[in-house]
Amino acid sequence: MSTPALELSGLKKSFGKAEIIRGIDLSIGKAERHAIIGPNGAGKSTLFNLITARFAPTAGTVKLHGENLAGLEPFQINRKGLSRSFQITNIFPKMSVFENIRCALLWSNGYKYSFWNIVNRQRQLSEQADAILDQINLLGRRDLPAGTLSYAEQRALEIGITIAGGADVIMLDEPTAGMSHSETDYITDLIMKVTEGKTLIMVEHDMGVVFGLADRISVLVYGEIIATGKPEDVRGDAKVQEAYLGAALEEEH
Amino acid sequence: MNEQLKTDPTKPAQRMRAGGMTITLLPWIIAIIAMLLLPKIFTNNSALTIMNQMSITIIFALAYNMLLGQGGMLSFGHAVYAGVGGFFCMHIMNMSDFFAAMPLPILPLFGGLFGMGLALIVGAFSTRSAGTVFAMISLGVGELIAASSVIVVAFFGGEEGISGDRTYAQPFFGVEFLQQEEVYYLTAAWVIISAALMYAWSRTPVGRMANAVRDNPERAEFLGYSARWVRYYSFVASGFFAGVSGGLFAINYEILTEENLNAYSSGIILLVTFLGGVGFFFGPIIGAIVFTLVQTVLSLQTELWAFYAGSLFVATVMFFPGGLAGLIMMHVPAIKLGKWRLLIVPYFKTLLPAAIGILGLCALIEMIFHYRHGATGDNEMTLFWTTFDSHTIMPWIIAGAIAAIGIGIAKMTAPDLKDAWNEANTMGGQS
Amino acid sequence: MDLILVNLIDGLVTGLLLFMLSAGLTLIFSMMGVLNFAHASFYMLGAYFAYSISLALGFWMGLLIAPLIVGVAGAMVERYGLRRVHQYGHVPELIFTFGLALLIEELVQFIWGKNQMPYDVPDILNFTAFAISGNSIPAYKIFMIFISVAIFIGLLYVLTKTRVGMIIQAALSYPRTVEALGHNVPLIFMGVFGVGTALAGVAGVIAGPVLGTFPGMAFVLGSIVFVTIVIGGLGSLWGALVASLLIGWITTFAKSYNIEMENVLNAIGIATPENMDENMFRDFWSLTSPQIADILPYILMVLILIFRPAGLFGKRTQ
Amino acid sequence: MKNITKLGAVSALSLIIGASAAFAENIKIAFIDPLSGPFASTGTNGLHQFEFAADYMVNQNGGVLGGTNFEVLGFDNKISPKESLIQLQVAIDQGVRFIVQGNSSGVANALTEAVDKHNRRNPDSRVLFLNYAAVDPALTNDKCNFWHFRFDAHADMKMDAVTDSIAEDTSIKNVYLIGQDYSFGKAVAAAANKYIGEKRPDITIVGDELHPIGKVKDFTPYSRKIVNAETDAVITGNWGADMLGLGKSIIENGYTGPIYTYYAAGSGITAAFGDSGKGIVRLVGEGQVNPPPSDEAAAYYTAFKAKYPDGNVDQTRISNTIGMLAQAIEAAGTADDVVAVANALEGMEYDTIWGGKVMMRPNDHQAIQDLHIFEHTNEGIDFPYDNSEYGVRVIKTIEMASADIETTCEMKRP
Repeated sequence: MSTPALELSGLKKSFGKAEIIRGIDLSIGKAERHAIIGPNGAGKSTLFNLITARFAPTAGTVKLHGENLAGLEPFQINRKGLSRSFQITNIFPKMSVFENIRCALLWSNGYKYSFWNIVNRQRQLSEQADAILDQINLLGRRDLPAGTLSYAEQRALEIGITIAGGADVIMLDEPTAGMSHSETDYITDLIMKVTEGKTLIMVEHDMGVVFGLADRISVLVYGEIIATGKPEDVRGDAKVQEAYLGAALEEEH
Repeated sequence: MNEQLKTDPTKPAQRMRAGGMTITLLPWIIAIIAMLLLPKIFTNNSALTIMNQMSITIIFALAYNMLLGQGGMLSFGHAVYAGVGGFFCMHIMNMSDFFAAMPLPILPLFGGLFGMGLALIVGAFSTRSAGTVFAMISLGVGELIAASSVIVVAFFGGEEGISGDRTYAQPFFGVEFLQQEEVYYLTAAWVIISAALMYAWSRTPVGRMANAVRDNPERAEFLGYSARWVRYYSFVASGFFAGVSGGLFAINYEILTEENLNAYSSGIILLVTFLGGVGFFFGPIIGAIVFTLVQTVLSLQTELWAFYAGSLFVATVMFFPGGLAGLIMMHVPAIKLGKWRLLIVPYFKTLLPAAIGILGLCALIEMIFHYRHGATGDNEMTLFWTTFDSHTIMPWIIAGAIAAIGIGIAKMTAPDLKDAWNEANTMGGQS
Repeated sequence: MDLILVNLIDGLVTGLLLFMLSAGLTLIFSMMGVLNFAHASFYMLGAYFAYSISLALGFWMGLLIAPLIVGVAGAMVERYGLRRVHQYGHVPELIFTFGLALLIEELVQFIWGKNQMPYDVPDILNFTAFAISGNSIPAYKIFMIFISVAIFIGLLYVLTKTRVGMIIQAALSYPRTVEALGHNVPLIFMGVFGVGTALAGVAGVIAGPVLGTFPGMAFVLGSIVFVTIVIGGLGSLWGALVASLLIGWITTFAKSYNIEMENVLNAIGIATPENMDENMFRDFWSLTSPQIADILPYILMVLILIFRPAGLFGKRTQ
Repeated sequence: MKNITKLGAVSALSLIIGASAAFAENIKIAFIDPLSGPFASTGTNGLHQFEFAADYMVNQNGGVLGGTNFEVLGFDNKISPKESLIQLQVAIDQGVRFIVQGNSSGVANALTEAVDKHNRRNPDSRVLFLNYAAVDPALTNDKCNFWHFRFDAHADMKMDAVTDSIAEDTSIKNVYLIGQDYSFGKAVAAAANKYIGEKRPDITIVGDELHPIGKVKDFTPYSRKIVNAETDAVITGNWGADMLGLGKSIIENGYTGPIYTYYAAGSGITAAFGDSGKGIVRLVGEGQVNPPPSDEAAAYYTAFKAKYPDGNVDQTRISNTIGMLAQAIEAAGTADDVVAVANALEGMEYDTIWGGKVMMRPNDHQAIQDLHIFEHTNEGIDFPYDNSEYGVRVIKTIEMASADIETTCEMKRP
């Protein structure tokens, strides 16, 4: 078996006395679309933040393509090919939509901290950015300040920024949160399109999205994964039914 | 103000707001021609000196805006980079053999390098985070260097500073820089070069990422860029251009003192930059020009200049946070829509009375000041080319009436202006 | 030994005075996120108002009324100035207070002129309270200590025992939550700003007679107040107290004992170079502690920011 | 847009500068000193004294050269060397040929160098720099030049006078030196050490220290040291808020001996010291005001107070400056050729209304005059300061003080 794209082992995180993540072992293969679901407060976003080094884990390791990420800064992890989006929209609001994408392209195109290239002159860079804008259907909004976009458009832009760098592991944190049905469909299609051939890890509440997208699903409850497997297996899992789906249904009504 | 922008997003006007400025060479060519012609119009030395002062402030303010406007770093001690660059230039001026073999126009380059050197050291620990921590470290370091300037006499020359003579440099194509006009052209050339370089910097990958880090450092980190390194590069570049302005100061004034380093100068440059507008590349240029005029020319007219400058500044922050440049750029949508003509008459109706009213108010302030602090028996004062007795009631009534009527009319016509403004910024209708 | 005791008392007076300024500033900062650059200007206004009032009604009425006027002025500034600028973000807010500081200084010069005001210690307190081996401790200093401690206790009581204090404390840590709970946050802001500036006003009233009432008095104190709250940790009242006392004592002791750099360097094993006159660092070698006493807090601040950006007692860095 | 703004602004600028250049009749004297900011009170008061002196001594007596008047123009330098140089340029363009300045030796140093360079580079518009108060000895020593004249006694000369006074008082055994940490403060300390060592080797210098300039909030720790050192006399060159803060703190902490100062009068300081400084604060300076040395002096002071009720004549050398300039212009027969005026000033002996003579030493352009030690008091004060009942009264006079003080000046003449 080849090295998994992302491998978590014994991952734990405590804030003071509160143990939020209580030992997670998870292995996600290459080009797999993996969804993490679970009730509110289960620790999904915390798990994301642990993987991307936004928080330091209390114990355990995160391996990307077999390489231990311990002690690395977020930007170093990103350079290794892991990119993420955020639950709360996290874009550059004062810059134009085009600029948002272009910034996301700079590092992977090898520009690094250069101050001898004028970005406007790099035609290939602009073409790439426009191609991504086309992919996320924001070409028409190209020169607007990103902060003035609608919510769904901003979420789309966020996904665009996340994938632009060409990372092969993409992590999306609730990409459809707070969206209407039509917007959700639009985003789901978009995710489908842009993560073709890449490893996708997403946290999501909308079961429609989850079951439509994911190859495999993990269920996180109180900082522990109680089930991992194919969508239909998880759906049928009694533990999951009891711990999560029931609660979720109750919540909805 | 933003809510009034209802233009079509695809219009270039919007592109300008979002991306800064679209590149055209035209403004640069106009600037170069203007700078070449200005000394032909204003030939006296004082006008040249004041224009040189503007130029130096322009470079410094643009360098400062690399931090504040483009990088989101608020510095309370940036004068030290300009000052230290200038002090080194002055020491070079005093190294007779070396200086005699060096053409004067390259001296500011040394200022830049030493300014950059200091920024390399300080930036190593100050750019770790932006916000308050950066601001306070800059304040602390600024105070320390300013304080050491009076203690370390060997380098800073104490309170008297150190001085030199620019004319000892190697003549540059026969020019010895004896006259202000020659110095003017040297300074002007450096302004154009520095401004062009700083503009180009804002277009480079690291310059773009400076904006990204300013807006959202965390997101930038997840794009592969270390926010700290991006800030560091901006800081060092800003230190370089600040140093260049220090070098030009050394050439112009041939003396550097503690004032080139102190907190007051650091505060002033913040004021200048913000007044001009941090959101646009050319904002600091306007700020530098306006502030130099206020400080140097208005202070010839009234002792209360600092009071007016302070009021202007506070009013700018309160009502036009985009600064003077923002005020100008607000009109771009209307111009692009071809509807700016709609604004002329309402502007005339509102702004003219408002200006007259404010002048009336200033007259009242000047009269109070004269009444309280003028010499006994010396009741005559001259204001706006009119001489009158400040101890009689009539001028007070007139000034009060002008202020009240002017501002009153402006208040009455303000709603019309607002309507016209909305109309001019709305698409459609006849233009 | 006796001199140490005297210095402790002097440092305490300086420190407590600093605390009255920094307490208000740190409260304002933690509530509103605004570093109020004009804070020392309100201190100056306090001294000037008190002087003018004392001419007509005597020192004690000045002590009573001036802080109230300053507080109201502060609240007005918040209501009609800061609140407007608030929408543009923190940097414009900070720059607004910066401009306000300049404006207040000009205004003071416009109204009171540019000379130092003959604002004096009231006669009833103008005697020597006691002496420690020839060093007289003026009664006014004891009075200053008394007032500052009383204010500190009052502040502590309000913050920990009253409802308003609870809300403020909660707002220090969770500003958004407090707003979500339906409290009138703008009103709290205005109140905190008013009280904070009024505290600065009190400091001005009692410091004016001893430290001088002149247009530059705000500038002298302005940045050191920031240094204090940064060292103490932004938003921490205890931090402000500890840092104020620390700065008070450090500067007092540094001024009281002539420690020479040469001796310090020799003590740690660096020999004095020969040909001192030609040495690049000759000015550095001849430094004495009183020379640098008032810049020590800046050194301390930079070091703290490098190694512990949150300050001594702070939790938040931003 | 930028260029339009600039163009408009600069045309306004030349209009303003050009406007006053139209009246070329008067002899213009540019007063370049702080008129705004923290040092404005000293500057404004100085400007008033110059305006009054020009009016009272020259214009009301028919002017010079058969009817030409003096006109004093105020230029606000914000006590900044940079601004001073800009204003100098503006002044020269307005046709000014005489520059007066006094506050801050740093500014004086910048100006004297700039004037020297300007005169070298622009022989057509040469100017003279009449320094009425900047006392750094270097200005008439190492840094002297032909265009600079100093009408005040410099720091060393004043210290010579102070130490004369201390030397006479045999009860003084311990002297404490304290000053601001910059060139002037250091010069005062060095001179005090030198002269005390020469005149009274038995006196111990129990303290010799500098404090940061304009940064000290509370002088108590310094005062403690002064009191604890059993000091009999304090010498300080402090000025402004540092002077008042130090003086009040020393007195408040129980010191009762004399404090010898350079700048502890006028500008609100006299009023602020009030009763507490009585008999303690002493001052060295020229120009006797109390008791008035002559009827002319009394009349001058009275006329000044009538015009400026809030002002003080605390710099009598200002009237000497104007008087000597007028006399030099008369002697040279021109106000345009500043070399001739400078030559006339060199070696001039001038009878001042404040008693005695002022002699402008030719080899370094340093005025030699009577120096006095004054005492801050409310007894025998005809002309108090700051509209208080306190003023300064002469307690000792040194005639033609330090007339043969050495100078290192090597004057280059045009």
